[in-house]
Amino acid sequence: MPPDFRKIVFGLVIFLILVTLPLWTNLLRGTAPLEDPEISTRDVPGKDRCVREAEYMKANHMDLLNEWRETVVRDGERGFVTVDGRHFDRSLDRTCMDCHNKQEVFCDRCHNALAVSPYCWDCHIGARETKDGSTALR
Amino acid sequence: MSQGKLKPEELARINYQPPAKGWMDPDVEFRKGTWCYGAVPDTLKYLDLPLPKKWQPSDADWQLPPNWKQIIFEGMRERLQRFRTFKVFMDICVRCGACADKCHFYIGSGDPKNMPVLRAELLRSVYRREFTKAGKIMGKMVGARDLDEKVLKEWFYYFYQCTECRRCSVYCPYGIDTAEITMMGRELLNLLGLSIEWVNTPLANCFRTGNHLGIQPHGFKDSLDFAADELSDLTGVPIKVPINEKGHEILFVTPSADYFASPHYFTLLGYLALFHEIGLDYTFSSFASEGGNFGLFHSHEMIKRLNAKIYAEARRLGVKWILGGECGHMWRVLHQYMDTMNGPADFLQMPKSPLTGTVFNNAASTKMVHISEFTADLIRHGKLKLDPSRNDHWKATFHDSCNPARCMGLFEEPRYIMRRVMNHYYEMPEDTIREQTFCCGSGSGLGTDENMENRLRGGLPRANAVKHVRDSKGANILICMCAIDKATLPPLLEYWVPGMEVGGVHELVGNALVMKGEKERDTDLRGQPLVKPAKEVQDAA
Amino acid sequence: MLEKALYGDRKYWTWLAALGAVGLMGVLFYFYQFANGLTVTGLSRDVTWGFYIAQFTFLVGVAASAVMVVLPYYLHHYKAFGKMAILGEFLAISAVLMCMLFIFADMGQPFRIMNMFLHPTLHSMMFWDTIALSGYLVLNVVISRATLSAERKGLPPAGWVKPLIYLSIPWAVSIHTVTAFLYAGLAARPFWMTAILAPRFLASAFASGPSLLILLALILRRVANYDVGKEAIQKLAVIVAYAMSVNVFFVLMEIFTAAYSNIPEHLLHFEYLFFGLEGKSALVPWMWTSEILAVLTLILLINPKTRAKEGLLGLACAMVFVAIWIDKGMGMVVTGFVPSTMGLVNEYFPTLPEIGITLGIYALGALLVSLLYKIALGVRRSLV
Amino acid sequence: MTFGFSLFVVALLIAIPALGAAAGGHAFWGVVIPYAALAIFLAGFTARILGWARVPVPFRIPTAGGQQKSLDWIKSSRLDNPHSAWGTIGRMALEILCFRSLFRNTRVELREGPKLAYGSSKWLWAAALAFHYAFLVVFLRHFKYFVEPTPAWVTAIQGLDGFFQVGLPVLYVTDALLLGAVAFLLGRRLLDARVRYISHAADYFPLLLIAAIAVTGVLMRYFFKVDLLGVKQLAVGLLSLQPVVPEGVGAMFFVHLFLVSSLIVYLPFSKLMHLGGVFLSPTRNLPNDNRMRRHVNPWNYPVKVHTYEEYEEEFHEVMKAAGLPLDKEKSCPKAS
Amino acid sequence: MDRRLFVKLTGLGALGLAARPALDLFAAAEIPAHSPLAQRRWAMVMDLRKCQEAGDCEVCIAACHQAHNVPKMDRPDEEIKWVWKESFHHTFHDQEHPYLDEQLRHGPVLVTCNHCENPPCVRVCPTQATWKRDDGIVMMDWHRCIGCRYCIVGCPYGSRSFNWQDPRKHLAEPHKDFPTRTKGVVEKCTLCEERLTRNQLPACVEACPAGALVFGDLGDPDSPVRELLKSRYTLRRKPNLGTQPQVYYIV
Repeated sequence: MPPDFRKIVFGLVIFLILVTLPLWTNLLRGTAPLEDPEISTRDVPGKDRCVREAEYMKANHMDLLNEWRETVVRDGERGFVTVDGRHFDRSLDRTCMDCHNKQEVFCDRCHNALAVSPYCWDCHIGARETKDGSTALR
Repeated sequence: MSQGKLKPEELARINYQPPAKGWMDPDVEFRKGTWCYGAVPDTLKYLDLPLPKKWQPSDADWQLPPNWKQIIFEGMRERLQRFRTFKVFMDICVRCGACADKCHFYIGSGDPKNMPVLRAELLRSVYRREFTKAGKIMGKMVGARDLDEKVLKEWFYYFYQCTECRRCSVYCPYGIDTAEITMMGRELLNLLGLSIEWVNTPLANCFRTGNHLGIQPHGFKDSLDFAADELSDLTGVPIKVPINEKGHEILFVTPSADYFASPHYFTLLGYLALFHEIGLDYTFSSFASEGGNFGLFHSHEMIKRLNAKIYAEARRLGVKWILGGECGHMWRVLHQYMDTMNGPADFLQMPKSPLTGTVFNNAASTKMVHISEFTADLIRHGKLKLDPSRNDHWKATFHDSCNPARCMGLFEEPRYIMRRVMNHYYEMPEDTIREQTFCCGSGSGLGTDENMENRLRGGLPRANAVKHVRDSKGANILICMCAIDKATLPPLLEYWVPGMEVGGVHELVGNALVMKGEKERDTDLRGQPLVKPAKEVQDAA
Repeated sequence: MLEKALYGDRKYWTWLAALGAVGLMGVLFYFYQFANGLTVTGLSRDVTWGFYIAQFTFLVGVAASAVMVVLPYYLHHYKAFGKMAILGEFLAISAVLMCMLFIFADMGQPFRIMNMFLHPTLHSMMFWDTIALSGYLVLNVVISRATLSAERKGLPPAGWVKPLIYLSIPWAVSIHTVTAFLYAGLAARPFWMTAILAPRFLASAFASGPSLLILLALILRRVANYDVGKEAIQKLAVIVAYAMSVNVFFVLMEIFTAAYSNIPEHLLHFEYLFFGLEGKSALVPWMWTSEILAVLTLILLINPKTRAKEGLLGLACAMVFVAIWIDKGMGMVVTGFVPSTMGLVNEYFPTLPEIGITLGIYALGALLVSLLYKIALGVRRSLV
Repeated sequence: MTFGFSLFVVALLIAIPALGAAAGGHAFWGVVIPYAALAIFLAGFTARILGWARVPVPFRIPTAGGQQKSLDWIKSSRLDNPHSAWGTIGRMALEILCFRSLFRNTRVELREGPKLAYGSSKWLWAAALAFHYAFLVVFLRHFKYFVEPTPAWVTAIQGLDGFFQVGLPVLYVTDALLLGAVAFLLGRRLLDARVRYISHAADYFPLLLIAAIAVTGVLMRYFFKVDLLGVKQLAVGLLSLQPVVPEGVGAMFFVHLFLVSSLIVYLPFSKLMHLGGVFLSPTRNLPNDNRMRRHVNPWNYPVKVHTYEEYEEEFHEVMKAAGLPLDKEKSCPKAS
Repeated sequence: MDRRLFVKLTGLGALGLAARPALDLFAAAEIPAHSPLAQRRWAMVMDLRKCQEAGDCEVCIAACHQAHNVPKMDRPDEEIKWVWKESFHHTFHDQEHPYLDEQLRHGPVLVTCNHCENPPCVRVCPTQATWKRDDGIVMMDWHRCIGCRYCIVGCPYGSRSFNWQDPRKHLAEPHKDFPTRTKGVVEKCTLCEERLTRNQLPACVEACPAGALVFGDLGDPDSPVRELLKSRYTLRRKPNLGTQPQVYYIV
């Protein structure tokens, strides 16, 4: 074998380790469980179902929220009527978080798992629970 | 020379638009002026090379043996196992095209197959077909094609249109060196006895007589004695040249053209003057009377066969180290191959300048020093008395020869010398010098006459840069450190830049060197009258 | 051509490293500001724009001043500016980039800076200023690259460059005019609401920029052995002399209008600048320094004998630069806020992080100028 | 035609999983295919590197890109023409991290005269750099799907990449750069006659494939949303050797995954091996110290040479006549 | 509450609730022929005498700031103010003279955003993060504001505040129904547009114990604001600038 064969093999091994790094990390360190979000709906009279079907919301909630904020802030239109004729207030705080009142298990669980950090909560207070049960600011 | 009819402005009308049809279907026409004559059987026989035959590339029938493809594939397989360069360079080219307009032959001809990438693809396409799975399955789509006689002819045509100058390699993001590929291509062609006369005849000469020109020992001695006499006449200092003498400190090896050809000869006079003046303890060798090595243009084996004599002669003569003269491909061999092929040179000693005491650590293993390193060191230490005004009739620019440039990086030493032995030195445009230097267009055994059109085309970028300095600074001489340059640049410049002379670094050193006991010089080494300084002219009047 | 910036001696690399270090310090201060908000600056409810915006305004002038060499060279074929034109263009590029960095540093929400382009607002002068500056940057980059690379190749510049050069001339005037419009159109701020603001900006720009260019040319002659030529420097000195005269004249016009009309809203700002209000007088010594320097420079520059002496000229140029920097980089912006729209007199003092970021941006600008000049000089030197 | 062929193949590589995943068999598309691809990639890559590594480097032939190391008072170019190990490492680092050689690129122009002019030409360098670095960042960003919890450095890279709040979800600068650079590289191959002439289908194909990967990625991010939690469950499952196939991951994802699998399968058998090859190029990874240190050719073999003895034998007479020293005094033939 | 106003607010709220959901093309709701906002022109009349009778004005300020999560900053020069007290001198210094009624001169003047008819802040904003709604409210979009503070520079009334630092740290009891702001954006009074849609009067108006603040629609000739403007002489701040403030002061 050429004199630099070992050097090259060493480099190759480094490369192979690097490209399979996630595999080693997962095997050696284990992975945290990836749980589905908890809907955590509390019973709100007249609000038994979400404004859109779950599948849509799961994938596109950010678009809906974006649309809502544009409509509310810029057009001053707050009322939202669902396909099946139910009326809602276009409001993250007063509509979404009213039902989905456990932000940690509803919003944060997925966002954390997917390393998404929406800037909603820079201004909107959300519904994080603290030890004393009061709403807390981040 | 049919191309002789073409005026420079006609030859410079170059079409860079590639043809609409792709390049994969070979269609090579051996147009007069673009190719070199085939090797004659005698020289091949003398060197024990395979398949000698009377043959010309323009023949329809190349008299190939029936198993010629097998020979080629075997040859490829063997080389793929021997040269990592070859294997890696066959595999990793991404065809980015950065090399395309770096080749002087492409710039001068517009022939797209002179783009280094395509020159290599000629070989790669066959490699893919025979040696890679993708090529076997996907064929043309991955750039693979079958070897046939047309492909072989194309190889011959284009591998003898590459001067192995390595300019493209400087720009390649993966360092792919077309010289390596051309060398492989030529080795493969040699397996079928397909070589050119201009390479093989010097090879045979060199093998027999020790030098490419076939000068026998007495002729060699005559010519050095003649040079010594002429130098004595010019300087008034009696000069003697030691040849084949044992017990000297240094063996001096230089290309054989220096003894006979012009303007090489004036550089030889420069060496002799310098060695005499500093009292160097040295000897020439008639057996190692050639530094150059046309084996480089033939095959690795032939490099080794010709190169062996230098160390052998150094050992026989019992010198301490070796000094090498101005030459291009000679230095490529000495720098990159000699020690590996014919070393170790452990019978020699660490090169050390007897005058300055400088130890040439950069030659610690080969024990061979370049004359410009040696002279630059002398000048640096004030060991030479120089009168730069004796070169005032010259306005010089410097051509970095490809091999010392891109194989060694020998840039500053000659410049340092020139700036101190003359007053009028100018650089060519920066994209055409140092590591970006352009080839003379005639290197690697292509400096013959039958391919003159191609030489003129390939030399266009170099000549054009020279023209630029001539026009902007009035330069009248192109200095170079390579025997092939000195031989091939004069006709090139005569065509593109009439009025330019060609000279060597040590010719200028010889002009400027004030020797002990010399008579007042009124001519340079060429016998041309010196320009008197204005003040002296006034005084004389 | 970029590679020209990569070959230099130890002095060159030390200089770059020093500028880089100051730049890095600025970046670190910026991280601090980024994390804590603009509260780390000396800005407040009443003085909402300060050092950053003032430096921006000043540097727009420096950028615009390139036209003072470009116009004579390209439009009037004034050959003496041959070695100066590229210096002017490269200075303009660096100045515009510094302007952009200052704006960025001043943003409350820097990640939303693209909103400028996502929601273009034709009635906002700030939008137009963004367009003007970005356009000017692009023009200068394209023009200087095209001309320098043609020069390197020994060929005349491509045909399409000429119209761009002609376009760049009014464009240079426009960047400082539109920058003046940022201020001059505000009913809320009588100090700025003057029709003479844009001309005044231009006059001060054509004094400060060329004086910086003269200083740079003098420095380059010393440190880089690059001589733009005596004639070029003298011609530029005349330009500085005229521009500075006009600038001082305009300032006097402003003071007359405010003082003679005696409208408090106008007068109070000048009072604050030169005498202080309600015992607050941070800018007073600076402004008097600026005015005294202005008078001295006029004496040195208008007198042909003193102007011809390059030592004195250099001094005068440094003084012009400082005088105008105080005027625009300190007085101009802040005074618009003192007294405030409510009549409150609250002063502004830049804080350490603010000064750190400002120095950092200037250092990065100087770094860029050094690199670009190195390229330009390298290309010129390589020509045979 | 070569371009059309590549386009067709990429279209096929999109259509197969699109139709296949729609028909079901997510375990096949989500588990079998990626595992197979990864295995082929690792084995193929290793085989290629070892294949090169086994071949010796008989001669040291570095390309000198600057002044050699010779006399002490001449400044040598330590990075462009290194003579030491560290210099060589520096040269390789510049080559691999900054594309140093491509940075030298020029473009020649022939004008009347004739006059040849060389212009600085950095576009290819800039686009190549943008392409490779954007690709690297995009790849590193994907680590958020590979491990749980997401490493902090991934979040940091992602935060910087999406610093400017443009669009929702936020636009990544590297996404735009990657697509832009691919477009440039493809456009150059198609529009520059010279580059078009040298291009094979094998040159268009990887660009188109990478473009398709990037486009499907962008589409999933903005237009055809997939269940990302499911994606992560699948990816983490794969990469912890406990494959799971969550329900409801959209077909677009399987297309993306299949294209990525195709790319890594293709890589070891194509020019994309320049990824490994650039490290092994003997003109770059060797110091230019030929005369200082001896380089050994493992297969050096003896050759037939012409010895001095043979030479003196042949030219004995003339040498003697010329008065040149001789090693052997031949018995002179009797004077006639 | 004034009955007519109540009816109006109710109508507006109902229309708002019933308005077209922009997301859903198949929504059942009817799209009104034109936006009702265009017919409104909200304005406020402040009776300074009543203000001063009522005491220190802190009630209405607190009501507003509480409703909108306006923080209480430590440093006075970083104060965020939607509605606040000023001296007559600073509010009307162009209309001040030595012989002014002492009570007026020394009493507080309640100031807020004037919701100008011709707002300079809107003109200068480079991103349309602030704009004038059809009903006259000069509105802000805190999602879009880039924090350049040009609007503050352009406002002749000092009505705008900038979040020099994170406001959340300075909120004692954040109020979940209204978002806070983030650092680096400008904010100001929005005339309680969120309350208007819910048929509520602006917080300050509702809170003032003396009824010194009267809110209404200038588009309605019979509205109380029109009544007041007809019957009483009113001042506006810096009328010479042509901004046409919609906050009127009865002195």
